[in-house]
Amino acid sequence: MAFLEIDGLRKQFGSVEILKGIDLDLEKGGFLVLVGPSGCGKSTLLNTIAGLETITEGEIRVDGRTINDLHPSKRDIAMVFQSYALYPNMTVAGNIAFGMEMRGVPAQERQKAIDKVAKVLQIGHLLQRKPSQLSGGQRQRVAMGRALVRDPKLFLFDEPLSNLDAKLRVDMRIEIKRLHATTGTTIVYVTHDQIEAMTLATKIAVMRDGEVQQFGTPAEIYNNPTNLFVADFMGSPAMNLIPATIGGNGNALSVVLQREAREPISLPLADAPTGLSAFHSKPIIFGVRPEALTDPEGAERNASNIATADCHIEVVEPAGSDTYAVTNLGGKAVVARLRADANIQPGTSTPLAFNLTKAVFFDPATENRIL
Amino acid sequence: MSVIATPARQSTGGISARTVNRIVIYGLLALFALFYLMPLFVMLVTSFKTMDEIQNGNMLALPQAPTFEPWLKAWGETCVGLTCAGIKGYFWNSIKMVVPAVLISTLLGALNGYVLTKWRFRGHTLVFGLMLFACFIPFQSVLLPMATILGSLGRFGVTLRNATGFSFGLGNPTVNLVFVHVVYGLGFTTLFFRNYYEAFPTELVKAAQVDGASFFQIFRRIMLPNSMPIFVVTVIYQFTNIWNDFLFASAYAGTGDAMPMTVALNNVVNTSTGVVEYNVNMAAAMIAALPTLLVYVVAGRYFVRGLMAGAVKG
Amino acid sequence: MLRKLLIGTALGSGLAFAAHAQDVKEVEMLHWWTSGGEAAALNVLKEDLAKQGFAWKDVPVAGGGGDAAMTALKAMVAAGNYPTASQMLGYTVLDYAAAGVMGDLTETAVKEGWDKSVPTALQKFSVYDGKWVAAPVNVHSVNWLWINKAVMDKIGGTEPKTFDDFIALLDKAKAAGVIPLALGGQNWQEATMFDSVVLSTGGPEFYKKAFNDLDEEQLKSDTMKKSFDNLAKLVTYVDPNFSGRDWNLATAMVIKGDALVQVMGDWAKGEFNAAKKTPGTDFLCYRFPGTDGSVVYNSDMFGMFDVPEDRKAAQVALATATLSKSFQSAFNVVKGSVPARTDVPDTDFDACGKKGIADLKAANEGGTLFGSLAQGYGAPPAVANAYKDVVSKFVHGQIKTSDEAVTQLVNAIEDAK
Amino acid sequence: MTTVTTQIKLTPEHGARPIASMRSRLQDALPKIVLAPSFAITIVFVYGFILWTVYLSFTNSKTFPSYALTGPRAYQRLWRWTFESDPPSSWYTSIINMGIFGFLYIFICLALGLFLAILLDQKIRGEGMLRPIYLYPMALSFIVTGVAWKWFLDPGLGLEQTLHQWGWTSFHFDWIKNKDFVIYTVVIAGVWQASGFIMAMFLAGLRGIDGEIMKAAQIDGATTFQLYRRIVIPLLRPIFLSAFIVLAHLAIKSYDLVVALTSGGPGGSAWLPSNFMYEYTFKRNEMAVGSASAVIMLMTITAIIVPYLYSELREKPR
Repeated sequence: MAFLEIDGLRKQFGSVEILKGIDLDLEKGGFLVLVGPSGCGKSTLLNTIAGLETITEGEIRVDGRTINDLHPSKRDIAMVFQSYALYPNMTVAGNIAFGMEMRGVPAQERQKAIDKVAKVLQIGHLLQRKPSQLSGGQRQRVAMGRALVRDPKLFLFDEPLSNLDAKLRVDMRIEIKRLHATTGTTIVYVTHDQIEAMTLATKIAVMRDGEVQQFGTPAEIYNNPTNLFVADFMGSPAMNLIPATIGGNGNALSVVLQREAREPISLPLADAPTGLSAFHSKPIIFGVRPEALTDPEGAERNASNIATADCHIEVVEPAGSDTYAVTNLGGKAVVARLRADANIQPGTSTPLAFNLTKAVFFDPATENRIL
Repeated sequence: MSVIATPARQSTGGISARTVNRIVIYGLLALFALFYLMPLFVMLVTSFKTMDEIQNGNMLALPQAPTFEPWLKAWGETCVGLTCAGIKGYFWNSIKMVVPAVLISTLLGALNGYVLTKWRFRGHTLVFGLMLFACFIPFQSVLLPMATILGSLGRFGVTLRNATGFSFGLGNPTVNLVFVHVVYGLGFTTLFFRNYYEAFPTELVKAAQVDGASFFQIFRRIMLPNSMPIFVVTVIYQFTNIWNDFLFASAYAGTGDAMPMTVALNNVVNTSTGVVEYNVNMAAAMIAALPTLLVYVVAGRYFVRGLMAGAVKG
Repeated sequence: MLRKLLIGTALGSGLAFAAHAQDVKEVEMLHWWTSGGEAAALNVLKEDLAKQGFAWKDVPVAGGGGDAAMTALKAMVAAGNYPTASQMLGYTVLDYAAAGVMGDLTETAVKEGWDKSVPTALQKFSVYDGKWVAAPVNVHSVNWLWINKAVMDKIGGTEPKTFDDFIALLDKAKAAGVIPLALGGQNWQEATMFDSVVLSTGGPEFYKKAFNDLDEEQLKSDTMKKSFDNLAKLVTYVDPNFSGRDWNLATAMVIKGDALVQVMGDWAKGEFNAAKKTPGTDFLCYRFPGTDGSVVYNSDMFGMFDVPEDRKAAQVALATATLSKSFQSAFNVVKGSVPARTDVPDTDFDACGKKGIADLKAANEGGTLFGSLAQGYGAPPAVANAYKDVVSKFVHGQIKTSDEAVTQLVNAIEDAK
Repeated sequence: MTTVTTQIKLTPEHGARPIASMRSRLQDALPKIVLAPSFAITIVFVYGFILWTVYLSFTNSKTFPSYALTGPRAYQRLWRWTFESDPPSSWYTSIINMGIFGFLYIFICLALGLFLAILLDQKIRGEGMLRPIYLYPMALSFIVTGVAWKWFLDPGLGLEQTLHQWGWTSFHFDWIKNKDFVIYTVVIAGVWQASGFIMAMFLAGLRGIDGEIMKAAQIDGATTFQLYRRIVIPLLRPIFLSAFIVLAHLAIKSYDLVVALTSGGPGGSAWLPSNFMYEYTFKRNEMAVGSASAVIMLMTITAIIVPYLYSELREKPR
């Protein structure tokens, strides 16, 4: 049995349905990331788990116990907020100890717990300061400390890194990952940043408009997005989603990409998904990630299905570790990721290798993946 | 956030535009300060004059032979009704009425604001609107019905005392005044706190909930310690209004042992068919206003800070 | 803080309760006599009572010539805690008596013979439905002139006997460069002066019919018009800054010799006394020209409330002391008014006081003692204030002609009845 | 902004564990229980009393309340008085004065308060001294400051006389003695009393404006005047509205201002509706008329304030 289970959770606010039937589960020690654009309901979902917002229907269980009706403090959870929500009137130590104080933990024990957490997070020198005297990163650590000290069954993080600058965000991301690894706690984490989702999660739930679009491991989400939304949302640079048609005959299907002022490219599909035959001569969306579209030399050696086609390069972006080339296929700008030292000039034509094993196809009408 | 003073255009040599600007600004500020201080000046010089000088001289002229006599008289000798011991004794009457009234109304306002922003329920807007509109009721029209109710409460207090030996202060004029000022101060205190807490981060409340704090613990440990600015604003506002109230005070607490400062001052200043001692009146007025003046000067800094922190937002 | 307060209150109340068994030796007294001279006068009463062992619980509420006190009284009565007595004016006593909240002092009155010693006109307000409900403290009369003797001598004036004399006197002062008439432009002062003008213009009979009986024929008569014209004449002798001036500042103008004369009630004498001026040598008191022999009065009364039995003894003591000859003399010497009983010896009074006592006695016997409409002794407050409105609007020009003033007066009084 | 809500839960779990449910229900109700006394007090002591006043206005109450309904005679009288302009009835004077006083008092206080706040916000040395100077009039009871103002405005005692003594003999300022101008002196004293407080409100607002916005506007080339007119003043809008509420409430309660300063003015020409109400209720013993005037005052306030409250308090889109 999973550690955290959410069954058919619905929440209405007036006539507006904010969560439209959420089903999720998470194993003990797992790291669930709820990701999605703003307004998708991910924070509301987190708040319902915390008990800060009520639910209209459904059930939330932690470790087999239904917690729907429990007060937040009775749910054995800890939460880190986007703004950190440090109590401005208390010192760092006071902030960390507040929860224990509320539970009537004796002062001596509290002190011990504070010291322990301060050591883990290296904030020992800050304990007597007020939150207003701390930097952003320090506040973040204190907020985590306040959660950690509780040693709860479940950690909830509400966009904890979104108020930090880029470098600090990367540092703290690693810190969180390390903490998770060393303490083995169960975490539910909300973010709108798909990189955080990918790097931290053991399970990701991609959400939109109060519904879970896809729930799976990061690899599943990345490699096998169930629909256009997930495909587009996860990954950076984003997956190329190119309008195309299915050509070929019988067993040998091919994908046909229109080009400006030149004849279309036709890429033969070796092991096309079975559903694709139904789309013969019909428009589909052809999805290929930039790293699956590369210079022939840089292409994955052992991929079973690679097709090469000449493409007109419009822009070249050397990014140091890689070079990105932009071409135009099916009326859209398409990004290819080449080796850093690929010798390529804008305005010229160059052959690009399509790794079709990694390609995905979507029905433009339903936006679902064709399997 | 100053703008006019930005040294944008600095001319070389002569008087810079900036200097002219500053002179104009300081000039205007000083001019208005004179306007505001003028009545205070009149009161001050008058309070140091003899009655002869007041009757024969110019009211704006400085006292020819300054005398402290009026102040001493106002403090310890002037007659408030038949008791001629000055107004000093009425400070305590006012304070024992103003302090509980201010604290209770402020505390209730804080609780109301807390509920109305952080624990919303259906219809919270209507409740707040109704409470806010209460600020506008003319006090003269509540004087009699309130007196009737206070009278009934007083009689109930007597019954209670006969039954239990304890009247809970019902019927006591000071308690009555506290009650009245709490009732009619709630609108403003709730407005101030509600608007302050509106901008108060809700995440702090959520965090405290997760930490296991109860409704009142959150209020006491999280909200109140972070409400200092608005607390000061509300206390000042309430203190001024209640201290200066005459209508309720004279109607509900006219007897010597409960009479607040305003009524005493009024009795010193107003006379129907007797001699008016303006110098004593002015001195008495200033003595009576000392607590409020003190509160303004000392807390003025916090006052602006408190307003800034959200008391006036919407 | 609050807890301390509550406990303190409970203790206080408990003590009061303990003393409940026998009579409460205390009078609770609402009044608006708060200035030095007035308070000193009332103190005489307080001390009288103290000698008899009664404590005095003072409830002074000054402001607006008793308005604030009356508001407080209304609130006290609404709350059901009546004072032992309250300073009251004219019709207010009757209103409260009609509301059934006044006590009954008839027994004491009979014993003390008040119905013989108190002027009949006053008894109209102190006796309701055959019962004594109030004890009159004094009689003020408003038809007085207060004149600075030095100025008078300088311009060579003599006591004016008629309204025309008065105008001639004012003209003399004007010619001498003195402000002839000191007036405070507040409606009650203007109306108080107009009371005298009407009495002077129309005579005692007319005054009574118009201002006490509110006879419409008289109110809209030519005599009333003439009275307004006479008022208009007087106002031309007033300095331009009179509007809004307090009465005592107008008196001060006379004291200092800036102005010749003020038409004001006898409480003005208190100001002269305070300025150490002596009647006859520094200032002169004459009846308003053409009103000699009549007295337009108002009177301060102590309305006696229907207090609990255990407080009645104290109330009787208060009433008795109030109407005692010694207090009446002592009080009124200080206050400037004359005793509310006609059998008090005038030995302690100054010249003006002696004249006042004699005038009151004569007026009482001759039936020329009339209630001042401006002071609330001519008609109920609604009418009196409507009257003050009209007079004041006439003085300040909102009402432009005496014709219009008479029409307005009739309408306003009709409306307010 | 999401708020913690206390809606009743519809989960099937509800009621399954009665004890826990009772407690949680109590927990849920606690905020309402806390608010309830204040609300109940307001309903009884404000709205109950308003109803009482409305009731009295339809009776024949004189010195004391009388409870027999006798019809709208009080309103008929007020209605008649509303149109008696020559000579003006007291009621006519009161409502015209309320219009003049209300408009000027609120307008000047807002303008002067804002102006002073802007001046004081220019990094002024001695701000800590100037601020209480502008603020202190609020702290004093008008019972006595009224006397000081009365003297100052009196042409024979105050400003005019002083300037005459200093040689400016043509100076003339006798508004307080003039029936057509006396209401403006009430405005002057009222502005003196309240504008400092309004200044403090605006100053606080100015201090709360994000400095970056100002810098951006300056970089965009806005002149100082444009900056205040186009950027700062619009940002202060909520303060304008709050200040308006405070001023409106002070304006309609300006009873003692008129009494202390003018004793009602020449021929009652300075009366405001609150003076009318007090006079008729307590002085003239025409309680029904006083109550009716109070009801009309309240209705007027309602017409002005309720739309504001509505626009301010209705649920804003999240």
